Amino acid sequence: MEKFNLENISLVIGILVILIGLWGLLTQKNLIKIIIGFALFDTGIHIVMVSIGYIKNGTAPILDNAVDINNAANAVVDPVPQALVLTAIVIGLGITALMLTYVLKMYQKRKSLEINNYNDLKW
Amino acid sequence: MEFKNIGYALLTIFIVLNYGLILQGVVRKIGARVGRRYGIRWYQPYIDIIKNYAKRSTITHGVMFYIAPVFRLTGGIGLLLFMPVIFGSDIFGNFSFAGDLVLVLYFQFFGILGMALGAAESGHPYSAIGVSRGLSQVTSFELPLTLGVIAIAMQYQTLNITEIVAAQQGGFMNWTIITNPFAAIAMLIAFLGAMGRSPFDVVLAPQEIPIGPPTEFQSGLLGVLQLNRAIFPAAKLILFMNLLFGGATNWAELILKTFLIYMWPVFVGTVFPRFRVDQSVRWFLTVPLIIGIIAIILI
Amino acid sequence: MVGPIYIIAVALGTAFSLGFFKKANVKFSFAFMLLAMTFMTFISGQWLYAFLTQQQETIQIFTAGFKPPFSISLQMGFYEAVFLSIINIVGLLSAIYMYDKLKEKGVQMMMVFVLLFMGLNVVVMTRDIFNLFVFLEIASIATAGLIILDKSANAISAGFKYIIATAIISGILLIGIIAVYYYAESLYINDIINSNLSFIKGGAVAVFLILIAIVLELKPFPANGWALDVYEAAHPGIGTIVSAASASAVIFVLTKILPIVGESGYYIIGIIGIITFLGSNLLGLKQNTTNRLLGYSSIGQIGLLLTIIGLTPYLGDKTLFIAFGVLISHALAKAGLFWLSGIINSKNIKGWAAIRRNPHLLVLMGTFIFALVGFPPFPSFFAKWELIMQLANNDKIIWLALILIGSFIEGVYLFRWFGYAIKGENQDLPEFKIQWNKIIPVIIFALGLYAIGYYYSTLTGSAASLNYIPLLFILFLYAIDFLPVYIKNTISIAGIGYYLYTIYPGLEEFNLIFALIFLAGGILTLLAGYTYKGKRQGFYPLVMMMFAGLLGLIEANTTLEFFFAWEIMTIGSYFLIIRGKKSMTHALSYMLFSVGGAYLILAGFGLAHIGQSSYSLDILANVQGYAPIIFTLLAVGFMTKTASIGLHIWLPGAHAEAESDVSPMVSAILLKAGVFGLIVLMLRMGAQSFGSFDIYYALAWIGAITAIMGNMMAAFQEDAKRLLAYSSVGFLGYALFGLALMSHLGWLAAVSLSVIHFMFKTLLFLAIGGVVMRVKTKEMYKMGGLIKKMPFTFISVLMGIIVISGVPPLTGFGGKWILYNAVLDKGWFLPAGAIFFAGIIAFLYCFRLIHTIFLGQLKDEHREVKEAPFWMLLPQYIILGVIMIFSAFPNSLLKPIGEVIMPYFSDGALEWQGQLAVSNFGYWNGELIMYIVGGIFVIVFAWLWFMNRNAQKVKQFNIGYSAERPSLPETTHFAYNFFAPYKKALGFLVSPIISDFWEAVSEGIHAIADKIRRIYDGNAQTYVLHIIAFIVIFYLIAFGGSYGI
Amino acid sequence: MVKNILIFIVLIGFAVLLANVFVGFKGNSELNTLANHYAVSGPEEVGSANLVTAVVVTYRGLDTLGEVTILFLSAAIVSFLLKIETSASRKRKLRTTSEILDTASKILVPVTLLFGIYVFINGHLSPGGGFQGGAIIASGLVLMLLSQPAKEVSHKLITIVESISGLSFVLIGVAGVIFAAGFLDNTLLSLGKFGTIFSAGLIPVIYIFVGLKVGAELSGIIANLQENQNEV
Repeated sequence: MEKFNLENISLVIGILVILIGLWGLLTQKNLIKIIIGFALFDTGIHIVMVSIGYIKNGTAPILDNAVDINNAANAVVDPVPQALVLTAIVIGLGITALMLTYVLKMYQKRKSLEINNYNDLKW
Repeated sequence: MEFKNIGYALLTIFIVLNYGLILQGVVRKIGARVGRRYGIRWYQPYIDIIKNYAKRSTITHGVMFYIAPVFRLTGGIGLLLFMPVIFGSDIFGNFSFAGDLVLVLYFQFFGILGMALGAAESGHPYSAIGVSRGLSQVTSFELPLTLGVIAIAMQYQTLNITEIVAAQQGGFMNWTIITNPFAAIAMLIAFLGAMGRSPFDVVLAPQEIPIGPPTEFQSGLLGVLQLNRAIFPAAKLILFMNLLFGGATNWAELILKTFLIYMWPVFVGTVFPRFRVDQSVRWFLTVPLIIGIIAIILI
Repeated sequence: MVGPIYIIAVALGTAFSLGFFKKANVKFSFAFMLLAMTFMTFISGQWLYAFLTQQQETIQIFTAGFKPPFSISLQMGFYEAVFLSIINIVGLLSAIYMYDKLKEKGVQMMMVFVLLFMGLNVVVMTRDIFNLFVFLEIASIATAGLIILDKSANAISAGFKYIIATAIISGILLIGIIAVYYYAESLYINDIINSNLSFIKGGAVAVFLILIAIVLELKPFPANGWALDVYEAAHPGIGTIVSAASASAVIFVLTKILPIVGESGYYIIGIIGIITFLGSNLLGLKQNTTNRLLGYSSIGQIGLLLTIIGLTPYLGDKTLFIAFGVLISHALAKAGLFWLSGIINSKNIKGWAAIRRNPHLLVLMGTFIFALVGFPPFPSFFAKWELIMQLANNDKIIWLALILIGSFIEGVYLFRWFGYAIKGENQDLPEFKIQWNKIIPVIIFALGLYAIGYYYSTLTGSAASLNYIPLLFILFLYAIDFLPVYIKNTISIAGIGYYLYTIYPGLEEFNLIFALIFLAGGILTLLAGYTYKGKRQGFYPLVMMMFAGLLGLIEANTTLEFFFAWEIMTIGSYFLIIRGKKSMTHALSYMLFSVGGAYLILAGFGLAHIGQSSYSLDILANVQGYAPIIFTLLAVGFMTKTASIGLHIWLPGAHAEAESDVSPMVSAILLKAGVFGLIVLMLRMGAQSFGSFDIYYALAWIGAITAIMGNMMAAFQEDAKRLLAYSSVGFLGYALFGLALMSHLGWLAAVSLSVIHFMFKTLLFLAIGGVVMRVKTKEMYKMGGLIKKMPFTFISVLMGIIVISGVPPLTGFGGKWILYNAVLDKGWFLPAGAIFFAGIIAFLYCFRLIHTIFLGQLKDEHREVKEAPFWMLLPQYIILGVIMIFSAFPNSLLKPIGEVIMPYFSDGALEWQGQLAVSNFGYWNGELIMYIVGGIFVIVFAWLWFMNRNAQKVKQFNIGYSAERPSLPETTHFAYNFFAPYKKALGFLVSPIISDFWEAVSEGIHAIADKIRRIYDGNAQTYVLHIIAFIVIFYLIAFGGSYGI
Repeated sequence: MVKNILIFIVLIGFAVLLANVFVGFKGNSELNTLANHYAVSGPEEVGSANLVTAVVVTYRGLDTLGEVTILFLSAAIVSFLLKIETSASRKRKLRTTSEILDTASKILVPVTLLFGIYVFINGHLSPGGGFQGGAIIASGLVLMLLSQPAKEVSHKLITIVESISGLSFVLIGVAGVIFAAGFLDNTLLSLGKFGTIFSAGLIPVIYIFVGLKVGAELSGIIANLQENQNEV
């Protein structure tokens, strides 16, 4: 049952979340829903990142009572993707905040959340 | 070049002038008789010239107008003098040592251009219309003519008229008209245009536009033009005789041959009605052009 | 030296501390920010200086006290220093430029501004791939912030699209990074390179994702709608930053990660690049919105850069030279144009006509446009040259062709825009005022372009001998442009004269002949310049530029020098032409044909350079393969200047609309450059054929048809200058025909006709120019009867047309006679027949010219017309004198020319006995003919005078008119549609098939462009879909099924 | 509809691509060299019990600085875009709050804030850190604003906290260059006893600033968004 490892399952779920997010982003017409689509896409990536760093039977990379400091290398999961994902989450947060703000402003100007109403610039 | 050449040249001019005037009169006479009219007297051209010179009042529209006839007559005389008139004769070889066939071909335009300028300065719209028509027509028959000339030059490997004539000596089977018929036909058709007789006489258009470009000319100015009208056709006849019909070794042969060649446009002119300019332009660029191209291809 | 880490520290520190000043003095905040930008620039500049002068080693900066891969490290090497310097200078100047905007919008935007540049700096320096991601995000977010600077609805929605698109792209980058981390077990770029991921299953795709994400940051066509909207909506200052600074940084990133990808990456980049270059420029064609147009152009330029990077394996060690040349030209020029756009403030490119209120701004704009298109002396010129040479050397002909096509399309819309700026007609032009802070950056960048261009030329080994003296002279003339005409005119004449004097002893053969045409001709035509009053702003530098180019052609020994000169000449002449009235469209088509022709020449030189180490022009004599193609390319290129049929449509308008003394320059002198080019080409390459098809025979036919069509078009013109222009077309047809004969006589005819054409065309254009100056119209039927008002001009024209028509005894006949003999020698009778036919048609327009203007009836409104000014007449009469000498003593002209031709073609040379020329077929004695004709003329004239000396002078209007008097001079002057019957008979031959053809081509391409650009429907979702589809498609291209599921 | 099918096809393609990216993914049974180094040498080099914190704050400190910068940028842009120009004449229609919410928030807000501070101070020892702590602080603010929509948040205070903490972060980094081995070197302070609060050198200090900064920035964003809500 190699294929149904924890990391593989979460990796596949991550990819599915990415795709679902993209689907929402591409098909929804409401700006807020589009942003939710993006958030899903982003979250999917984060899941993938964490899955990548998983070590079989590893635990959180914190050297407290649960982990022997001398045996840390064999007990913990990879801290690097976790650090990266932390950064990525914060960046995603910043971007999402900006998107929401822009949409808020757009809504204030035009009272519409329909994406097709914002096609003035084209060609 | 020696000074006696000038004398010989004057002699040539004198002979050709008289020949031209008489030819003019005679042809008109013949034409009239064919048309069951009595016609003019054969020496009528002489009378006209004398009359014109005798007129006391002369008007001029300006410098170009005044010297236009001079251009015209210079063109005619020059054309004549740049050709060997009598083959083998030192006397009547004239100034043919100054230039070859190309010179002769292009010198034709000297008079035409000068005349056109003078006529235009007269300010008469009919003159301008005549010039427009004349130039249009000239351009079109020049193409078959050029092709014919190239064919002949290639045939004889020279542009020297004397040498071309020399190559045709020894019987009429050596004449270009026999040895190079397509070139000759193309050139003879072009010759119709060059002579400006019907069906290509819309330039002067005696009926609608009183005599085309020369409309405003009168008295002495017209007299000079009339002199040219005698010399210029004769010179052209001599050119075609030299190129196509073996030239002439004496004056009698010259007169006979040129008279017969002259009958060609006269004959055509009597039979065919007049073309409009656009018609003649198109016509020259169809049949004669094709013949000319055939002549070139056959080289 | 100050460590690069301080760039980050200073930028961040500034950004964070700006918060304190929120409510305090904004000016102070700005000064603070500017100080930070200056310091960043100083640091990068300092490093660059160290690398350039002190053999500084590349250094690594480790953070946190650990070595990579354990910590993030930065690198400062020469290239980093270069890119950082570019980016920071753009930043500093942008800050200055946006001073009032930033001041108005407050400190937050200043923070964003500083942070944007910090992001870009780190992006360039970092060697850690995740760090790269973080700082790219900083740059993206900061850009998104700056986009909404104006808070307009459009800007915000553009900003939203931008965020969505870049967020998706960085998401994809992130997936790639994490996968790469898994496969390579490191985030340090050097480690990743060493792990050769391309060979690991999955690793290759992961690397591909990173690559494609970085490429997408560069806005490749067609996944770039979001960026275009940004360019359009954002403040022009932002356009500058995105286009110049951000793009430079990302390009650098691309080169940084390319080693990870390995060889296959180049291929993908190349394809994406060329598609972007072509697609973006194609769509640019339909743009009228300034900033969007600039956006398309920016993306196009980046596409070119990508192509160059993609072609690295073929360009070898020249890549850097080429890429940097393109990049720096693009960065500086695009920045300059965006900035200018902010000054002019016209949304539509037609509104740029306003810029001509300030000629200096126009000069700046011109500098940028020419730099973008790749004209000398800008770095892009040398880069493009080197690019083409290397591509040809590696047999990448398709790439070469595509690049040239793309460059050409870019030229189309850039020059159309420039045309609007110089000449566009527009009723309500936007007002603009120039602020010091906005103009200084523009000037700095323009100067930078020149400086770097000069530096670049010194880097090119073969260009070391480029002659900059004439260019300095031009600069001098620009500096003294405030002086009155007569001083500048004198200086110009003296300059040309002195230069001719100094080079004269070194000239020989064809160079001498053409140097005389170009320079002596230049002096002659400049004499007419004394006619003008006032300052004639801008005229002299341009004239001198054209002459400098012509001179350069003469002096060129290498293909590069030749091409350099050719382009300089094109610039000068373009401006001269566009100075005319209503010249916008004509100048554009001139430019397009010139650029197109230049590219063909470039391609030809490129192919000729295959397998050669030297750049000498003599390589043409020894090409390694492709000979007929090279010949055709070069010949067609030169024929755009000689305006052969099919390539002639620019000429009539361009020549006819030019100023009175410019027409002779461009018509009589400039066209000879093409002839000179053909001579240079033919001498070296000799006979060429495609299989059994003789190219020269085709050239002969082209010459013949050109002659017929040119002359016939001339005959049907109502506009006097247009008539002369078409006459030039026809005459150069003769010259082409003569050259194509490749025999002694053919060349004698061609060269002597060129000389003669120069003389009579100068004569006629000056004469007609004088007339037009006096009667204020070019329509001939509105003139008439001017002979008495302008007798001297009349004589000029009379002599001129006699020469054209080739009637003996004047010198035109000599040309005809030689041509006849040449034809008989060669045996190409059919085209020859056409040539002679054309010669006869020349009568039509000659007569028309003189008749409708000088003869016939004088118009009432012209009763007070005066003779042309003295300075117009003087050069005419100098030429007349020369023509008379050449007519009477033809061997004074023909014999030297014959001797020049002798070494190349000796068979069938003329034999001279005094003035008697003898050929294989005939003979001709010009002197004697002159005497004989003169003699007869005098005698006849004397006779007439004797008979009619008392002729009474009457007015022209005094004519017999069917026994009536005509009523009006207007209706009595037969002039309009003068050759109506001829037109009826043969007019179909001159129906504008060729212009229709080019128009159809142009319309078609524009229609395609219009169709394609509909993909940018303005919807953010569509743009994202483009991005995803782009990735998928290039994934399929790159991996083509080598991995299945 | 056609467009949706097209999107579907494209996404299928993208899915295939993603599948191929991870086709070589076999899972990990042990740490790779890099992670191993962090796990083995991390405690002694950095002194942080939380290895993620060690990586985030020290080894990849520059990333964290960038991360903070991103939040800072977002906050600045949000505040720029949502800046209320005419505060005098604006009217807002505010949602009414419930008694329960009001009461609960009075208790919960201080606790939340305190918890946030705890989280970032202990970032090097236990799960959490500056970002998490900052986010918790901001969520306290959310709660407060939910219960008292009319409450004006002092932007000035937020800005000052933001600026001071940001500047401090940078200065600490620079101090590392000058006094220690490199930018953001945490050994500027002694590493202390492993596993205690005063350990891991500068990490707690940095995390305090990060936490304050993140808290301030997120609060700023939230406050700005809230102020714009229901604006007429």
